[in-house]
Amino acid sequence: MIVNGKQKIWSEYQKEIPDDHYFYVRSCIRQNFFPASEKTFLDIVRNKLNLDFFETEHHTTCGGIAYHSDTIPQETLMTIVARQFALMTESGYKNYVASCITSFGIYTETLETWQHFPEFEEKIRENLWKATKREFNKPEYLAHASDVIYKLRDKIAARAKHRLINKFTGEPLRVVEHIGCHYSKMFPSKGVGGAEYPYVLTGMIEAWGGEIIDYPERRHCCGFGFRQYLVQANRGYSLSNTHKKFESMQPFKPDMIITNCPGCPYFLDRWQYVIAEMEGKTYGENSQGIPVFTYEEVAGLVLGYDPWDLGLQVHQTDVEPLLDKMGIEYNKADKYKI
Amino acid sequence: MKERLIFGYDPFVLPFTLGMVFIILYLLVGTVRIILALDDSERKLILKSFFPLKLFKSIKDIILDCLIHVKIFKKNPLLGYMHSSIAFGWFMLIFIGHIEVMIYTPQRTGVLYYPVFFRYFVMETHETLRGSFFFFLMDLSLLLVLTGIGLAIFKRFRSKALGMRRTTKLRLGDKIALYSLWAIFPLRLLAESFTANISGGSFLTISINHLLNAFVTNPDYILPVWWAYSIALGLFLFALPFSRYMHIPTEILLILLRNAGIKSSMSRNGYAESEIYSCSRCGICIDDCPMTVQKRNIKFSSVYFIRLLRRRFDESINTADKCLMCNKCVEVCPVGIDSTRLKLLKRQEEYGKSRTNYDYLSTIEYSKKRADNVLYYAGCMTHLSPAIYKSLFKILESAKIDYTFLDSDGSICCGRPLMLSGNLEGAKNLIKKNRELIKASGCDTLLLSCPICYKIFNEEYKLKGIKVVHHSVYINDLVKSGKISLKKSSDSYVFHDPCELGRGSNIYDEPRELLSNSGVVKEASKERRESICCGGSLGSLTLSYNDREQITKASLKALLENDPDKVVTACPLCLKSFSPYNSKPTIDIAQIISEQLINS
Amino acid sequence: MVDFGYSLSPSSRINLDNFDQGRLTILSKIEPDLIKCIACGSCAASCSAANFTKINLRKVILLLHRGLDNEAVSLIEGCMLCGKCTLVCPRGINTRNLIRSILKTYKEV
Amino acid sequence: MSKDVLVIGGGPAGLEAANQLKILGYKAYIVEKSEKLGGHLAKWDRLFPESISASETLDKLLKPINDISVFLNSEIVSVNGTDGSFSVLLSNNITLSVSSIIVATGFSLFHAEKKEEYGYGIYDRVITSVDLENYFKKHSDNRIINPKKIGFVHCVGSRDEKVCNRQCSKVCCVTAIKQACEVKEIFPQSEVYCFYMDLRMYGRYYEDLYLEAQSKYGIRFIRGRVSEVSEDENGKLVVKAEDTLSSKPLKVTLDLLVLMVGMVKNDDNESISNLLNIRVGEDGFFKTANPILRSTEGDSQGIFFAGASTGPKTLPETINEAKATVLSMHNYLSKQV
Repeated sequence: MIVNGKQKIWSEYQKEIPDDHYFYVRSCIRQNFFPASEKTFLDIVRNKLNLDFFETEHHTTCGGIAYHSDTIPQETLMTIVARQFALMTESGYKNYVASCITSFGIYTETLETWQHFPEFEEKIRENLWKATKREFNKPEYLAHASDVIYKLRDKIAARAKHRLINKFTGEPLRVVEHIGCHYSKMFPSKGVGGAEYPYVLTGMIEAWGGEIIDYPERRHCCGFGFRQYLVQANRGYSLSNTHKKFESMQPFKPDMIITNCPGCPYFLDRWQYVIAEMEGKTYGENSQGIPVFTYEEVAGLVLGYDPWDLGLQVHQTDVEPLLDKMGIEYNKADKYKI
Repeated sequence: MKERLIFGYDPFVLPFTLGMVFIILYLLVGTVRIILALDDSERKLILKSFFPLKLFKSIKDIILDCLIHVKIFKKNPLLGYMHSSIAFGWFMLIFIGHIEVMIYTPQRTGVLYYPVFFRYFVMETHETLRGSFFFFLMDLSLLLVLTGIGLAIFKRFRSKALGMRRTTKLRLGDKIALYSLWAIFPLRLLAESFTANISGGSFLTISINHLLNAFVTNPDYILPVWWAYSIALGLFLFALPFSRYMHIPTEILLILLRNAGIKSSMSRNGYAESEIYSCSRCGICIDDCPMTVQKRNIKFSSVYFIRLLRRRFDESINTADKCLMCNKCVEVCPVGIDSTRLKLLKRQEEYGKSRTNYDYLSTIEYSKKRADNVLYYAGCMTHLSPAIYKSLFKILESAKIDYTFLDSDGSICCGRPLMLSGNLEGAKNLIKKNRELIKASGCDTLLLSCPICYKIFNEEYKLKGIKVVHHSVYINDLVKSGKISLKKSSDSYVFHDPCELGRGSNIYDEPRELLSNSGVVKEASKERRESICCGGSLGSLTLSYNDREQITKASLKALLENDPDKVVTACPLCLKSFSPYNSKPTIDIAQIISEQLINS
Repeated sequence: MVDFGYSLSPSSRINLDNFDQGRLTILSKIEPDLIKCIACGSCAASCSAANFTKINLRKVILLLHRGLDNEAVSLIEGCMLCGKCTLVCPRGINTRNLIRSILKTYKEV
Repeated sequence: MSKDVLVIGGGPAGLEAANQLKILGYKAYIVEKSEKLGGHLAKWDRLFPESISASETLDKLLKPINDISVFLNSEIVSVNGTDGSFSVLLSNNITLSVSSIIVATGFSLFHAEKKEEYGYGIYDRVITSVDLENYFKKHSDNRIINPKKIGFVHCVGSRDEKVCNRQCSKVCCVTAIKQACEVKEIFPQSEVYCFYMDLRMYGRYYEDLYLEAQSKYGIRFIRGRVSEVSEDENGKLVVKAEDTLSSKPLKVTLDLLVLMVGMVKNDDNESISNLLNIRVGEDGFFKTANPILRSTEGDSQGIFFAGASTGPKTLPETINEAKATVLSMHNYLSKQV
């Protein structure tokens, strides 16, 4: 692996990420999967770094899941998106940041489509007006929440209580980074580092002391794939995808996985359990799984949040092995507190 | 007349006698082994064959083939004379020898060595007419043999003169037998000449005797020469089973069995064994094998195949797989060994068990309208040369004959190629299904344009009440019966006899007769039963593309000998093989005729 | 092991890394021209038996080179050895004996 | 009417054109932007299909050049005048007045880094066809250490709209097969795979080379474009493609991957076309006056083309075109008085 080769590519894919003043929209499924992640994100940017992140209870789903499950047409989807933009406009913001990768993809897709087919945008403005009597400006900057953390990675590193170092060996922790497909595969220029070698998570890990490992199936989808998971008949494919990734990363002995997508951590986490039950196979050390985290959770750990406040107890694959490696104190009993 | 030695024995007879005893036992055992390997039905056939009529035929064949060697005469008179002079002359020596014993020393009848060394033991005056008659006959026969031997020795050095380009290599056994064979008769002449003044002799022996007495006076020289003569005989007899000359006795058995109507059913045992031992390794088949246009392929000719079989070597399968099965070697074999059949049997023993299944055939059904009288089956190969059936149909239409095209949308193969590959079991499946379809059509004539199909439909399908006919014959009949009329063209043709049609099915004249209606038919340098395979034969399994190319070119060379305008054949495979290399057009007979039709 | 009502679906991917070329080597010794195939498909197109079966020699040769032996052999089931493919092969491969040799090498009786 | 002619580009086309000009009694000036003559030919070891030595070929081209004035490391800055009299200012402040200009600017090799998924410059054992030729010349390259399994990827940067090159580069197929055979000569034990989309063996003896690659060298051909490359834990390359002939995805682990980089237009074609007031086609190569009847002429008077400046060409085609170009230029100038 020639690192400066990668750096060369990274330098070619740098996107502009504003420092402050964002309109923040949450993800539907993360609310249930890893509810503490978004809470942590807002806590970090607002209270730890005193930045202005506004959110409103009026925003809805972006429609992505319905869209990718072929249950609503693009026009409907775009009208929903337009409404979110209207909310941003009404609350006087220009920078739009989404917590969800799929949403991020949807917003990018929508804006790109409008750029190439202005008449389409007009139609949507019309729809929105008819439906809600609302108007909107397109965001000046569109970011994914992980872009923001990437931007703030050094500030976070500066305040770090723990680093991604194995305290037993003193070696950097070996981290697998998994990027949500909709982050930059569709529009490489819209993601930090592009589509083939995205840098957004790698940047955080490097800043926080860890070591990124690249493995053959790195680019592979986590297995969610919407209809693949949602329809039980297809669920085997979803599982097989994840299985393929783990088979491929195992030889590299990763200590942890970090992700920037709602579905990915969920499936990389839950499917490890299913594979263990189904095939009797585990991928971490001493027949445990490989702990899977959202980037907010990792940032939280680095900044010294209590693991259980970060909601790590809802993970299906135990996180304790990693906490021990990082030398993080935790109270076993608290894991099960309500 | 009286015996020189009362007790009628001298140790010098031992080598011959032992040899004789050995060979007789060997032959007995061999014959018994062969008979035992046959099954009951075949044994019954043998018994039947001893009825006078059949027996008479066998004896005739034995005399013609084993003594006179007519077949070899056909190949080359000189070669024929060589064989028959030795065989017949020697036979006479033995035959007359026994008569002499019976007449002069009846008490010695049945003593193995007596007829052979008669002159040593018995003194007889040749003054009596009877005596001189026998003396004369004996000397005459001896002379006959000696001329043959002379030729044989000459042939060793210049085989071409006797019409053979290539002969087989000798092995140790052959050499011993051969040289002792060469020695026997000169020694006999010498021995008898020595004793001629005591036991008498005729024009040959007496005169040499005088010659000898001129410088050899001491009678002690006599015995060693008789010893030498006996040893030569002994050596020959002992070497016989390990040499090619085993064919001399075995061929008799072969003829008896063949005339009894027995065919080989295993590649090595039973009848096959008698064939294998009857091979004189004369090598006539080498020149005639199409593969031997390339020197490196000589090793694949039948004579060497049979030698591999005889020694039970596994490589024999490679030769069996290589063979084109054009059957030419069988046609020319003076002993009449069906080596093609042996190769086929060898393949069956190797691949007999079908490794693939033909269940899908059962789902196929006769989909055509009920056939008119004539059912045409193109077969796989003709489908690659549609010009053939298009022309054929044109002819049929002009003859106002209704026909049905059985496999217009693809065939089930006739099974011949599978059979040739040694997969008999598989072939049966195809035959069964095709027979069903043909029966279902309700036709009374099955018309074929592919000799490969024709042969198997003819021989294996057993289509009662249905006439199986090849288009070359069928069209010829149409012309003869005036159903179609042809205008003559100025073209000259040469007709290539496809292996399966000519040697395979004995159809030589009809195609030529047919062609003569539309143009001049020229001769090829090798044709009819001597026609050279086109090289495309499905008979060969392992022959490479390049080897085939060489054969095709050789075959074409023979066809173009007399510079015909067109090369005509009656087989889609030959057509495909020739076309790329032929400087002249290669055309199927049907196409030629269709172009000469006069439409009434 | 727990049954979740779904399971790992087998991968259709060809993995050339675990491809044992033993039998292919034997076959190549018998018919060296095997590797001259240019996948033109004439053999499959001209096949008599293909009217009734899945026979496809082009694919057989390919699959043997990908280590998918069973699938390959299944695609010559029912070959009648008529030899049409040999006549049409532009690379002069002795396809007829090739088929026979494949059956011999890959299919024990 | 001046007999001076400017040849832009010192590659095979430019050199051959200059030679021909000399023979016809013209005075040729060669302007070459790089520091030496020979163009891409100088990078090559042996030439398909009969593996003739590239260096010897180049020497033969250079031999007659000795008395022709060559400006290295220089480009044209401005061109004034038209129709048979141009005054050209070079970057080295020399001004030439010439009666016509031959554009023999050739092509650029595709930058393999642009196909990010193949990881050139990122994975240690991914090299380009040029690197391999260099290895054949120098016999040393720390990325090539007795490879057991080697792959060739055809059409890298060719027939690929994602990297803005729709054209076929014409020479890569046969070059790949040439190199595959050469590499097998050096590493007889290795397994060599060619990943191709189509094998375009259109030229004389190309098919023979292909047949030899199969039957003599046992090169394995896989019809399908490589989708992505990655490194496994031992630093070997995991290559993925579809085996389109069996319609199955395929994976193989290799020790060396060679990217057959294609021919693409030069970045300065645009500026040159402005200076000379000629046009470039959609593919970025120069547009000729008539693609069939006047393929060596530009559509403004006195401007001519030779070689790959008007699209991918093989060496013999380039050399022949250079001859043809000079002839049509000669005819043009003879009409001017």
